Amino acid sequence: MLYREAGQYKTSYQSDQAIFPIAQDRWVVWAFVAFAFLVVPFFVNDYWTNAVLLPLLIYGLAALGLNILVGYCGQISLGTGGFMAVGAYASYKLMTSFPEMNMIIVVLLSGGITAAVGSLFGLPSLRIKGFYLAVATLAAQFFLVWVFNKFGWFYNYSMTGQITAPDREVFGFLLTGPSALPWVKYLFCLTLLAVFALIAKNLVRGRLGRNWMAIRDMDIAAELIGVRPLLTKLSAFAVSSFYIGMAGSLLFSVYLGAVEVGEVFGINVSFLVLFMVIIGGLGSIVGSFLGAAFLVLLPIFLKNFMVDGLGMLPTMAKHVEILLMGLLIIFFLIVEPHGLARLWQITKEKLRMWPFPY
Amino acid sequence: MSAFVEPARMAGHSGMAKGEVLLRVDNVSLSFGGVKAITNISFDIVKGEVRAIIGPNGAGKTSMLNVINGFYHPQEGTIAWRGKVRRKMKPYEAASNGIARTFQNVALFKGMTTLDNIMTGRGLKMKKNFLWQCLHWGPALTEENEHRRKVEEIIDFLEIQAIRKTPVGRLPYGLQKRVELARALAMEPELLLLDEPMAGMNLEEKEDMSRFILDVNQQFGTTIALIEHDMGVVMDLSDRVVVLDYGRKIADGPPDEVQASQDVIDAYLGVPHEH
Amino acid sequence: MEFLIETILSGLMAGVMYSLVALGFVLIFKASGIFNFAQGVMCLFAALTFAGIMEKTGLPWPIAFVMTIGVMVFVAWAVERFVLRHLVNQEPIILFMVTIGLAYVLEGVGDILWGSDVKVLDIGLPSGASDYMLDNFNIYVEKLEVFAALIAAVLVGFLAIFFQKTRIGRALRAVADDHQAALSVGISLQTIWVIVWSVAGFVALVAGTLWGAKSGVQFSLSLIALKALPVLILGGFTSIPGAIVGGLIIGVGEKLAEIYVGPFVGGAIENWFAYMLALAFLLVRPQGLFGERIIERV
Amino acid sequence: MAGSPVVERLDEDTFPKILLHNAKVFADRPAMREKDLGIWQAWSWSEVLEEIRTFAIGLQDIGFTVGDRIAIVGSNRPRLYWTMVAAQSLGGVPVPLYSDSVAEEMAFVLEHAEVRFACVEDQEQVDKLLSMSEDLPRLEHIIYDDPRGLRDYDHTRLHSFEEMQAVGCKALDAEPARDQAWLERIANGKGDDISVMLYTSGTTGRPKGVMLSFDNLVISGRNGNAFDKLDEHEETLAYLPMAWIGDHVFSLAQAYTAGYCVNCPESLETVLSDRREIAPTYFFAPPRVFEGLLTHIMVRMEDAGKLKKKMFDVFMGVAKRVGEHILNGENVDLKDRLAYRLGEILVYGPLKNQMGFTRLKVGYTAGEAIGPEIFRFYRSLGLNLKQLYGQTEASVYITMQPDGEIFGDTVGKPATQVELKIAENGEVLYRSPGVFVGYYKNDEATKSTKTEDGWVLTGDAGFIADNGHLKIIDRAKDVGKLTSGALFAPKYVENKLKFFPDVKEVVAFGDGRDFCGVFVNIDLTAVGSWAERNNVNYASYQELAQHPQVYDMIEKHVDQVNRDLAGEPMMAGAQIKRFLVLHKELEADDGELTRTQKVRRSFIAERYAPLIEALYDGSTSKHVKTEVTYEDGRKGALEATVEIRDMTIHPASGRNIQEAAE
Repeated sequence: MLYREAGQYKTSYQSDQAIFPIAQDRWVVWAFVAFAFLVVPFFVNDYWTNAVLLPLLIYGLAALGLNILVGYCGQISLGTGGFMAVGAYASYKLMTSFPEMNMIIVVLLSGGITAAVGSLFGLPSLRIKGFYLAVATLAAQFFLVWVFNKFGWFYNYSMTGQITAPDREVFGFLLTGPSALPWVKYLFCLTLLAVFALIAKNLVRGRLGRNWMAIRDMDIAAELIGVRPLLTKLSAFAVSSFYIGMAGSLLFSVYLGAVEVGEVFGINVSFLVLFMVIIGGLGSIVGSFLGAAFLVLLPIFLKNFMVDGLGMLPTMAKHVEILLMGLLIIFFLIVEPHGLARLWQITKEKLRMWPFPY
Repeated sequence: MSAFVEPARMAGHSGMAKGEVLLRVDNVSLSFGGVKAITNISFDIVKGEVRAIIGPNGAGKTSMLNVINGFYHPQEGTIAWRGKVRRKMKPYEAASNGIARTFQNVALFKGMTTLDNIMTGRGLKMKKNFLWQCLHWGPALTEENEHRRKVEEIIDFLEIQAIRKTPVGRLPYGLQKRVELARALAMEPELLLLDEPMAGMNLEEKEDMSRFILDVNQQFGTTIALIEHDMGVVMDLSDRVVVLDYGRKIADGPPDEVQASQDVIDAYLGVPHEH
Repeated sequence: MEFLIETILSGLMAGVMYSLVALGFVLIFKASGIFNFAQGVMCLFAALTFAGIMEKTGLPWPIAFVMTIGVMVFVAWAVERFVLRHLVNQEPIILFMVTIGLAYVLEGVGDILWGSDVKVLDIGLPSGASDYMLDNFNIYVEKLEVFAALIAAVLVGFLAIFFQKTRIGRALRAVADDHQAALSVGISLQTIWVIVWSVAGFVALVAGTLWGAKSGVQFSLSLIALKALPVLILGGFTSIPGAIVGGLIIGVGEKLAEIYVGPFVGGAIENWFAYMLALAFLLVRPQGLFGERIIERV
Repeated sequence: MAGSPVVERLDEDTFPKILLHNAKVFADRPAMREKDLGIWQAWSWSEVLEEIRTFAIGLQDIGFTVGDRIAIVGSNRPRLYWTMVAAQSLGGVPVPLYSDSVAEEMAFVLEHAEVRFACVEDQEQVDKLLSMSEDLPRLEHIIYDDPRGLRDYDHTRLHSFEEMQAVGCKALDAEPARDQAWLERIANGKGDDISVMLYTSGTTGRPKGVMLSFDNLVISGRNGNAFDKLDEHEETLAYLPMAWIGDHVFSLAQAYTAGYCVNCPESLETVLSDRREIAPTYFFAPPRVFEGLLTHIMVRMEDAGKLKKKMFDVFMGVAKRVGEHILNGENVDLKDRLAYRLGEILVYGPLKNQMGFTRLKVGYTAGEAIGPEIFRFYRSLGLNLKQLYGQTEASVYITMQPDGEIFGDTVGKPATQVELKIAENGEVLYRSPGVFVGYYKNDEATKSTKTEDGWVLTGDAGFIADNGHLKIIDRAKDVGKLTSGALFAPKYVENKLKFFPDVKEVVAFGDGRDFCGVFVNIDLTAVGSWAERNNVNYASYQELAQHPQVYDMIEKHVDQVNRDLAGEPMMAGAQIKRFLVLHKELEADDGELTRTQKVRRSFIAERYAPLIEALYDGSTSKHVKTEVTYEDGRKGALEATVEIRDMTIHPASGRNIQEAAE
């Protein structure tokens, strides 16, 4: 309806292949980015950052990473929690061993370390496929959590077995620790997310991304046109783990501050992120964010509604929440198995075709 | 309008001249758990020709193609590529050696558009590293655009401009086959294997496809090996025909000669064979 | 030596339990191609319902047991009617995610109905060590475990007969191969799914009861389901004997590893050892123990 | 003279001169775009000049010289347009041909025009020319644009466009004086030189080569630009045959004189999406294109949700009521203005966007009468669609509709510098600077068409309505009389009925008969979708055509036409007394239509003689057997019993034309 595509002709491949080839889309996206960067930071407070914004950004990043593996490359993984733990512990060790290290470097290195671990667990993907692979990734989940629990070196032999983020700055602003300002945390995560979302988009629209999708859609044909299966799958594992590792790092250092591995990075997190990806939409960058937003906001909404609105007991509310989440997921998968991204796309298509129905 | 990929460059992978033996299959046998799919078959494919492999259902034609492009590994016999006996190789190695193929049942990447499917075929020719790809800028962008242009030339060649941005899953069967050919062509192969390129097509689509196959062969000098059931098509297109039956070779030669062979007639009529 | 045998036996006993859960998975996977992640929660839910009925109503256990079977059949029906029916021809991963959603629902419902505190499930199963074994062989074996093994064996035998001899059983097997074939037997796909899910529910009930009798009915019960996954990998998703043998191997391997490998790495490796074992195994034999070799075609 | 002031005669009086001028003045502005290899490749005026310069020199090298003619065959490609100006720059004459015409017809034109050179699009056209090379001893060189498939051809007489340019380039490098000579040759060109020869495929006889001078085209082009205030910022889409005068004027004459950009679509299948991408500001299409678009819109809206459909209907209602008034700049009250503004956001804007008319400044339709409803539909959306009346012999423009004076059933006032008069027999005559020089090698035809003092007979019958606008009723030779003496203009009646979407073709009879009777051909798409909505079952076209409910529907349409006719004093006598719905779709394959989809009335009269007989002998049904040709060339027979219905004749009410138009 609001689209006026007539007259938007492309004179170069670059503009034809742009992320947002339609001018109207570009305007909206720029407006949104400007809003997120220039307006929101002035209004954030502790509640908003902690309850909504940070989880949204961080899980968004994790979902994006998992979507690369599951949605683009077609390899199911249930090891997300474990990989996030790698990121978290890596950044803990880096922060405590190199106190001077810039937090950006810390996060990136944590991602890198996770990528290495992820590729290692991705090795079996050459021989096993589908659910067999999914179960194999569970091995990573349990093994990694066990490792971080078992070996004191990882948590610097602290009494509690927890890891706690020390105070670290980024460009002179306190980023981690209890007295860090909300807007600093928010902007830090937002910037990382924005940059890496762009990188992810660049990857999936380039050669590597096409190879991933080729493997996903028809692995034999892909191999016969020259895609190397192992390399391609491993690269997906590596890139995916990199993102997930960064998310784990941020979750620990910026968001929670202190972490006990079994609680925070358990199998439930693996499922949560997988749900975000599925509900958001497999093989869609924007879907990853929509899925993360949906599953971060829904429990908050449900809890507020049931406890504050209906006066339900918190334990009962928790049970009902679990039930409702389950029902919603089932409902969603029945109604739109391709996720929010598809709904988004359909809406967009409708607006583009307006007033025609198709 | 510009000339499609220079003929000289397309044909020039190996610098082989037209008429030299490009691929030789020697005494190849292949079996699956005791079931013989191919028995002691030898033939060759000559640079620049259109070679047809025909035979009744279950004759081992597709298995033969699978052997040629490294998907199956024969238990016995050798395959010589450009005059050198080839070691056991992975399909993607065969691909980078200049062997491309299409499939009997369309094997497109269903979640991608026509353009992306064909672009995937350019993968082997693209060299820019991961970091540039992350940025999608500078050399990576230039490379992407260069290959897009090549792909567009193929799109133009096969006259599929109108479906450029359509997800291939939505295309009718005939067009899917054409996209698959486009994807194989994008690899600029020296040898193109076509597994029943006209299966399930109507007359008009068959005519189009025949024209494209001939154009590919003539314009780029691409050597083509094809499996096809439609005898009319085979006779029109191919320079030489090899006939398989029950995994054995029963004839090999120019189309008219093969057509006249008693063995071939028997095989097609279902006369029990004496092997 | 006795210690080794003791370990192996205890592993076998635990393995039987894994086999039971894995059996539930295999049944559903075979009949509908669905990787039912909710199988573990079904065990929990069944045991919880069983214990809950006895606790709330004070009925004797056999009646409560039958009532619980009724509940599981209802669950099966509801799953088919409200979920599966709407997801015909969906991709496997979607079906898989649905069963995770289902797991949430069952967990939520169980908690809401019966509360989330640990329940004791006392239905008079034998307990304590088996004197016979202790006296004659100097081996310590829990009576309950022996009993559980027997029950499991009976159940497996019963299922084998059911699948081989009965008309419905044969239809179920047919449906695994070819949906059309099943229709030709004269049973609708819907009915078959309800039956399969009911049988899986029944198996879950038995497994849950045995497990619950041993260590109380609580949330961790659903985690044993995860243990069944490596069993599946080992045995293959579609093989009933595979599920049994795989379960035993995992059970034994896990116990042995805990004792002989655990100490070197700081112990508590039970959580992941089974997975690593399965993974290592997969790399050698991707099709599992009883799976057929896959010939890829193009 | 209506419209804008007469344009001053400028120094640049030939297209090559204008090109040099444009390359200086508009240097980097785009002159041409072509969607090729997925994107719009563009050429600026200065680049076009270089393309043409090098090609012209190359052309010279293979012997092209003053007075030579070069045939141009193919769809709208930039290089083919450049070839025309390159030839002109050497003092030659381009002869564009219809690329879909059959070999025999093409051979005639090539031979008649004595062409020595041909520039063609691709292998298909090369093959066509080579196949008739025996009949074309004069044809020496063939130049092709797309080299695909031509690699192995004998290249002694065959040249690729690129190779020609390369030769030109080399020649220019070697002898810079060549360029000077070329420029001088251009400077020596005169306005009254022959610019182009366009062959018109007459309904009878051999095609005639209309010779147009630079003056004809340049002045017409400038007048056309001034009339609609077109300048270098316009965008047009070149998609109609290059051999047709319309395309020649819109895509060459006007483009050069105004300096605007001409866009060539990627392929025939992508014209729609290409138009949408470009969003032309100046657009021409024959009525059938607009008809097709409207049908398309309506059919798609049928499937819309209730709410959306309702919204669409409401706002289309608003548009119908006030849209045209707003477009004409008349006073409309605020409420309607606001409603229309809202509609613009919700409906009209998106619709224009879908059709690629978002930026349309002015659009024209001509060639045939356009249905008033269709015409009004577009105008009510705020699209400045107008009609014009033109001919090849006039360099297009005879009459045009000035802004603010748009009437659906008249074709406008005389264009700038055009004089108009109506002959005794009703035939329209005109005189203008655009009037052609003559028919090539056909003085006889020239004389019978163009009078000594420059008046041209259009062959169309019409009259000038009270408001000064010309109204065309039919071909002059087709206008006949009923036995009652009433005027009978078959096409006029046919068109009235054809404006209903359910009706695809109509053939009216009546000359020398007692009353007017018609054959109706239903439109399968429209009636089919109507049938679907109304649960009317049918197995074949034939069954649908003979369905009583379909007859009822057509009867209503016929009645509406009769009411309309009754309102026009000159036409009231020719109301339709009896009609029938044909059991078979009229097909070009069966010879019932021309290749341009025009009805061949006399052929049909012969073929369906029994039906005509039944039409006039009062019977209510008739059994017929018709031979048909299937797509694959096989022949078969179709049998049907066709119903014939009687209509009521309405008394003439005598409203005048202007009222009817409003």
